[in-house]
Amino acid sequence: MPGPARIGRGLLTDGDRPVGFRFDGRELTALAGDTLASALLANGRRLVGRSFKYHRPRGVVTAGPGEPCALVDVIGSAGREPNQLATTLVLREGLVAESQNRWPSLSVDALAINDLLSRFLPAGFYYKTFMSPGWAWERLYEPLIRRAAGLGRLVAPAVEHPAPAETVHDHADVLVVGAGVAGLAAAHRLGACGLKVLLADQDVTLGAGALLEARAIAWREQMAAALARLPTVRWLPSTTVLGAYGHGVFGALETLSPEAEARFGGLRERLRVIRAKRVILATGAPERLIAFPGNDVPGVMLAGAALGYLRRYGVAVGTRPALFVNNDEAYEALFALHGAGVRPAGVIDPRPQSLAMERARSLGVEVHAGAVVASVAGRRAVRGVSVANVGGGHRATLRADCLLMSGGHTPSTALAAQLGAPLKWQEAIAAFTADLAPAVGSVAGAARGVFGLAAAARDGDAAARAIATDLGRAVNSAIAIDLPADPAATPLAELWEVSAPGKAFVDLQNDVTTADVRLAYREGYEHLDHMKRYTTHGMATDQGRTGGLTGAAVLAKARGVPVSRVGALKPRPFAQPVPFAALAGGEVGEHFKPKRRLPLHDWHEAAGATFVRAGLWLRPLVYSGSSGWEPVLAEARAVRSAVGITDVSTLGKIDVQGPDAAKFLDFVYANTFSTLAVGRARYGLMLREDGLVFDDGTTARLAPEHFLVTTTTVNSVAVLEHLEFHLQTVCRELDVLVTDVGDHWAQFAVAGPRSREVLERVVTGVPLSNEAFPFMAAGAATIAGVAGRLFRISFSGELAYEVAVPARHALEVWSALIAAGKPLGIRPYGLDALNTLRIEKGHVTGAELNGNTTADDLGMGRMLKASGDHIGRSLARRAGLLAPDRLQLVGVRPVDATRRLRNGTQLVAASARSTSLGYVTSSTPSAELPGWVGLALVAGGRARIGERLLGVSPVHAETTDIEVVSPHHADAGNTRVRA
Amino acid sequence: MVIVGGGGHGLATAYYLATRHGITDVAVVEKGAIGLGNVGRNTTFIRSNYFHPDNIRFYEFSLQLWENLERSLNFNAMVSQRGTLNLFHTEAQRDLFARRANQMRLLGVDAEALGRDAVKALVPLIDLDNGRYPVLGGFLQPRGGTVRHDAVAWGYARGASEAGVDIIEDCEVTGITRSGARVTGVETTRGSIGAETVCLAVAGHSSRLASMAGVTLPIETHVLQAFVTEAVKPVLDVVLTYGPSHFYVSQSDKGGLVYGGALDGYNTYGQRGTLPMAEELAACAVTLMPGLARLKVLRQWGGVMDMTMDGSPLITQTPVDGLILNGGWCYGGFKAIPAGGVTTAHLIAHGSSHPLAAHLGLGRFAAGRTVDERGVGPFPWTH
Amino acid sequence: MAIGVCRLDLTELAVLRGHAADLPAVARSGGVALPPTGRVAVSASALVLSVRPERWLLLTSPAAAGAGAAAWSERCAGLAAVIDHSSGLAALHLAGPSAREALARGCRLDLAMDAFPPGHAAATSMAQVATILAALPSGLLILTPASTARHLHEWLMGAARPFGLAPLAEITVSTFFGHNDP
Amino acid sequence: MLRIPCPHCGERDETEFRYRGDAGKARPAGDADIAAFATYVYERDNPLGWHVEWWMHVAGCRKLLKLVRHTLSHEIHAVLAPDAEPPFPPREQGR
Repeated sequence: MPGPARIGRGLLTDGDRPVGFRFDGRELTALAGDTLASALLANGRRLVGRSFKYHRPRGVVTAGPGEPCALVDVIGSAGREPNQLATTLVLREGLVAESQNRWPSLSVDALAINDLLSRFLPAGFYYKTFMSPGWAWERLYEPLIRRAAGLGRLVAPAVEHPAPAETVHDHADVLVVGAGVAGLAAAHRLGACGLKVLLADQDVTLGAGALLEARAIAWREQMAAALARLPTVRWLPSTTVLGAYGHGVFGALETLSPEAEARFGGLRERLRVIRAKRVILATGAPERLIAFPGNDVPGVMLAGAALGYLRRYGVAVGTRPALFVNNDEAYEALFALHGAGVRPAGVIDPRPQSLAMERARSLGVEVHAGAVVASVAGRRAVRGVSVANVGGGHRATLRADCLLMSGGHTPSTALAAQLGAPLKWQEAIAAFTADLAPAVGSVAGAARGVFGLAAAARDGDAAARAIATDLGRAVNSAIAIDLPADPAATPLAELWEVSAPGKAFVDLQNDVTTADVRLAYREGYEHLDHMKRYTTHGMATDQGRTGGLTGAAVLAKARGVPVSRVGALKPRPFAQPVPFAALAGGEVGEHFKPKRRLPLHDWHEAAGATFVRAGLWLRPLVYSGSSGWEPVLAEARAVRSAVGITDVSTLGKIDVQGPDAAKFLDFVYANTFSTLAVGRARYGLMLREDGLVFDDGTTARLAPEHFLVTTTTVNSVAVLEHLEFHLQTVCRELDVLVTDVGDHWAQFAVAGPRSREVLERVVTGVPLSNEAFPFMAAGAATIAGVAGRLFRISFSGELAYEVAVPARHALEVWSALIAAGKPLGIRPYGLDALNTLRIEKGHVTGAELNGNTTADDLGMGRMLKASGDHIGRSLARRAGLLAPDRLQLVGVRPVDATRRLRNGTQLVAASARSTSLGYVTSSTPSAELPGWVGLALVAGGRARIGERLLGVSPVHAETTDIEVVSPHHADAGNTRVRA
Repeated sequence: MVIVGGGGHGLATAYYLATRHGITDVAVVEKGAIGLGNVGRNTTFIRSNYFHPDNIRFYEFSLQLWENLERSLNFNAMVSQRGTLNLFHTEAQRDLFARRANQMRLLGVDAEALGRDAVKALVPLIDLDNGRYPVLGGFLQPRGGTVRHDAVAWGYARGASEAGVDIIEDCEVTGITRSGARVTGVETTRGSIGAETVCLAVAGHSSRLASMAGVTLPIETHVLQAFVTEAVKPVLDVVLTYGPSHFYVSQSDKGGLVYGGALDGYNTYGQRGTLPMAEELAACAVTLMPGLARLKVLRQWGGVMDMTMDGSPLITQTPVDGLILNGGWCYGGFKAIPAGGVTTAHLIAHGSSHPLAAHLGLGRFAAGRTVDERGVGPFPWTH
Repeated sequence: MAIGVCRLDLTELAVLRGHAADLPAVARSGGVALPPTGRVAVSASALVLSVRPERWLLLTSPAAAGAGAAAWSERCAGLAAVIDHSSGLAALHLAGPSAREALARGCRLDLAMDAFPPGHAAATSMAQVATILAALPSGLLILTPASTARHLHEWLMGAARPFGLAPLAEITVSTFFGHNDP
Repeated sequence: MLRIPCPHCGERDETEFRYRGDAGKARPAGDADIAAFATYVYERDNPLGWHVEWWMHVAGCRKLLKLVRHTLSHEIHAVLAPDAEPPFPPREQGR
């Protein structure tokens, strides 16, 4: 049996499989099935960490997920992972762990001087101290505090690819949280009724309390076997329900076993999103500490933890344990250790008498009734305890090497509280419980204060029966789930703290003492939430599970009110700290958001395109790998001088059909569409109801009752929703159907003076002369043999066509266009060149359609229809939207053509340099004119055309003389598009 | 006079009324305990990087007040000007940030453009080339940072109390009394209080309180979630924002990473978090900083935000004489506490807007002079 | 499990106001039956599914561009809008006992056999992408917008890997025709 | 997380829907004055309690639904067609 403290067989350990691990550089051996905590205890290691503030030596306190002290850094392929709970970390061969928050070593910690300074470091010390001299907080104190912050150290791994992660969606009739006796009984009953059950438990095994009491072992095994036979019950081991989110939704974290981890390619945890019609919260009642001086010395731990280490791992946490408890349940640890041959040092119990005390006496154990522990001898390990009478006065000194404490059990009410359940104070157990509304589910077993294994099982069964009936299932009363009867027990006596000199902790991780709580009260922080914030009580990784209520009780005492009046802290998710990786799931890094790819993505890639991420889309920016403007201008010049082709398939395309289609478009657009002839297209401007511009695009009338609306790439989703929303509300009486056809159509712009020649070589069935197919013509056409559509529209300002074909034919049509254009000098152009061309032409995009501009601001005020209702009509007429000093669209150019423009440059008058008159929205070196051209929004800008302003970009240390010009830098007469 | 709401703005308003205007006949009534609303549950950032010149001036005024706060309050609110770094991942974002930074600099406010190398040097955890949305650079406001939020409420409460203001806890306002178009006082769970002036500073509950006086506001109440991780040794020395998911994060002095993101997207008074948001923000965090993958998230919570229709706050008189509103803070109320207090106190004391808050009146909506930083229009859940 | 890529044409019929009662007969004349919302119907030449009220997607073997839609446009003139999605949606077919378990890694719907048996159809989002699911006797058919099809496919491969993944196969949609609902 | 029972698709996660705001307001007639439109566009009752609101099932049937939802408990009292009158007020519940 590896480890000197291993005294027997554990239920979870495999005595035939030793496992080697390393702690603080020491090679140690334990057994398969051990946790790091049980492995350290088996090896006689008591000291496992240092506390947060005072750097006091700390040991293992619990045997489960509520552990406040035994936190370690684990070093492995995932880097250095801080704050791992030794009490739940299942040991694996070769595990490397290090204690944390100590320097230079665990046994000699330089910062332990904080403990001696603690008279000057009470709770809330930040707010009142560290203030003088004035500069010192930021330059001296704060850096010092920050360096001392935190417990563990996070070091990222040196791997390139993120570890696998996944989120699984689950559905059940009933979620049973907790696989202790109540949960087991409930799951069994529900499964027997044919209900779909998820049984989630944070432990690696079924049973919880049943594991700990010998008389329940057989029952547990029967139950486990029965559950395995029920096809609708699924047990999720090592799964913590993190939070209850309402509407039957729960989040849970499943930690994978080594076998499952291997199968899922190294997956360590998975997040489960569980949806259930009802929930049974059988979450148990963790044991709580008692605040007495020295209750943090390594070797002081919860009594139930000692029982757990013995039963689960065969480890005796000491050779001479003392027991300091106020309830009969906690004596089980003593009886079990005694039964395993460990001789207890004695029992200290504040109650005058109890049944368990009698039994201890009958075993020959020294019992101090009506007594408390006044102090603990030893610093890095318990050496003895000093026993005092309840009313004061020294009674005895016990030689002991560990002290098992229990201040009672505090039902886990977090999930119930998150579901809105009010908390009720239960005098008998000195704790709060909560009940759920029947439509939500119920709380069962110790979680609602029902102690005793048989009683809890009956309670779980009753809860399950009620839910099964509620869900319309017949309940078979023949199923028996009875356990051996619970032994009689004497009720607990409330005991929260022992008043005696020395630090008595209520929050072991955050180093909050009873004195801190009283200080907070004296300073005026008497609300529980204020005390928590002032002292940080309950805010550590264990969320106050062992001492939260104890701290509240100390505050209650200071205030002179019952604990029930002080209340409880609002328990927020998560029930257990969750790694970012597990919450994030698999859609991270490259897959953080879906990538929308063009139908010709592969072609663009092969052609050497640099892609830009535009929302979800990947779009060719320029067909060159090199940066700089030259390749962009070469593409743009091809369009200006000959012909170019660009992929505009990202534009939103919405099919609008129905008898009222024209009427509908008249309402959603600020300009008129009912007058548009079939076979024609028109530029349209959509406003929001507040009168500002929402989106623009070209809409074509394909048939009397059939339109195709195009939207900007970035607004395609929003415009579709906007149309659908209005069709189902304000326009409900209209007979119109709108359908997204964005992905169906690949669309290419062929632009440039020679574009007609290109089209003439591939388009059949449509004469392309200027007369037959003039500017803004639209219609069906056959392109390279593919049935598609042709539009004579232009964003570049050149003679241009847009070709639309079903995306599966994109490559053949695109290739045919390029082949046809080759003799004419066609070249593909990307988004950058497109942008250059449209800026030269004075066309707007998102930089100008920025949600704060009106149609008039953009120079399109005359487009608004004179009569008839449309979205945004009324509020567009507000005074503020008509003011003459509004920012209006203009063109800008540097006076010195060798200077560049920069987007975001502010424009000011030379005489008032701190007053912004506007800013540059878009800019580019021109393909047509010498130097740079840009667009800007300038206060009263149209009236300033011809003026000079200063362009200032202080973040680039640039100042440029700017000339305000018309936004139409190229072809102001608009003759090319009509050529 | 009565100030409803013992949060940051209510307490600051009371403090400045007493200390700057000598008005001490003030009662702050709070339905629970002071400082437990949004001031006690936010992510504590301070900054003055805005687009609108009027907003820059207002928030810069606030930032300057923060810089001198511990002196004036004799209480260390742990103001930490570690810098606010806005990352950009598209050129469009870069242009917007540049425009904003230049506007700030015109007004004498600090702002700097950082290249990729400088970003990486400042935040070594960042994966600049994260595959989906590579970081192209950042804009830094060096004087931005964090403040210890609880200390703000406590400091102002102490200051106001010492100056003679009454702070009444566990006192919920159940009605606002009027005589014609004039406010006459409030009814509370602890009795009626007569007052010539009633100031509402109740954040997410602004609509509810205003409706007691028959006033409907351009406000919807939405939840904003926040998260904190376990404490670790320092890994992040700046307040960081990253566009996708509106992710923002900083590391507290105690060692926990405090972070959050966008609104849930529908109105609610429930101060709680949701799972989809927890997943989304974690994915964003791991995408931006893969080294955080094994860091553990401790808690999630929510605060209810008084979202206006243009995303900017309201420091304003209302249609009811004597009823003053300090609200509509959206999720930016914390950083504005000192300026909100000063300008609201000014409005109460002088009956006219403080010059720095003149653009924050209720009349701007009907007049078409909204202050819409992001240009998203009257859809508060998208601000 | 096996992931197959399907080649098919998709035509959407969307009823115009007041003609819901007329459309089934017209559909029958075109050889298909129109199932209620949330269901799939199989005929000799098409799968028809509906995930939106008064709208149906007809899945047929690939033809010349727009040919299927054009034929239906004629048939439905005045009764329904006819929209060609043949290039707009991509189709994947998942077969094998683990397919539903693998999909639970991204699909928020209950895909248990009793909750989503063959004959059922649903629109939802999966891996942040819009999807239409149809349960067929052979497995699950997934329709997804063409522009995000590669993203979804990559995601599916990842989700399926732990369950064993058969090599990619191309499947013709006609394989499914004529298999009536169980 | 809300689970919204869509009448066309069944119960779905809130992530499939897009919130579209207060459904208790009607757009004024087209010739109404600016003040009427300003009230319609900007003012909100924003109740703590039952709220009638629009949700669009964008990832499902794309239908607009009218929900009656409690803004504190998030209980959904009714899911209606856009033109249905809400059964209002539902039973009040505690705050």
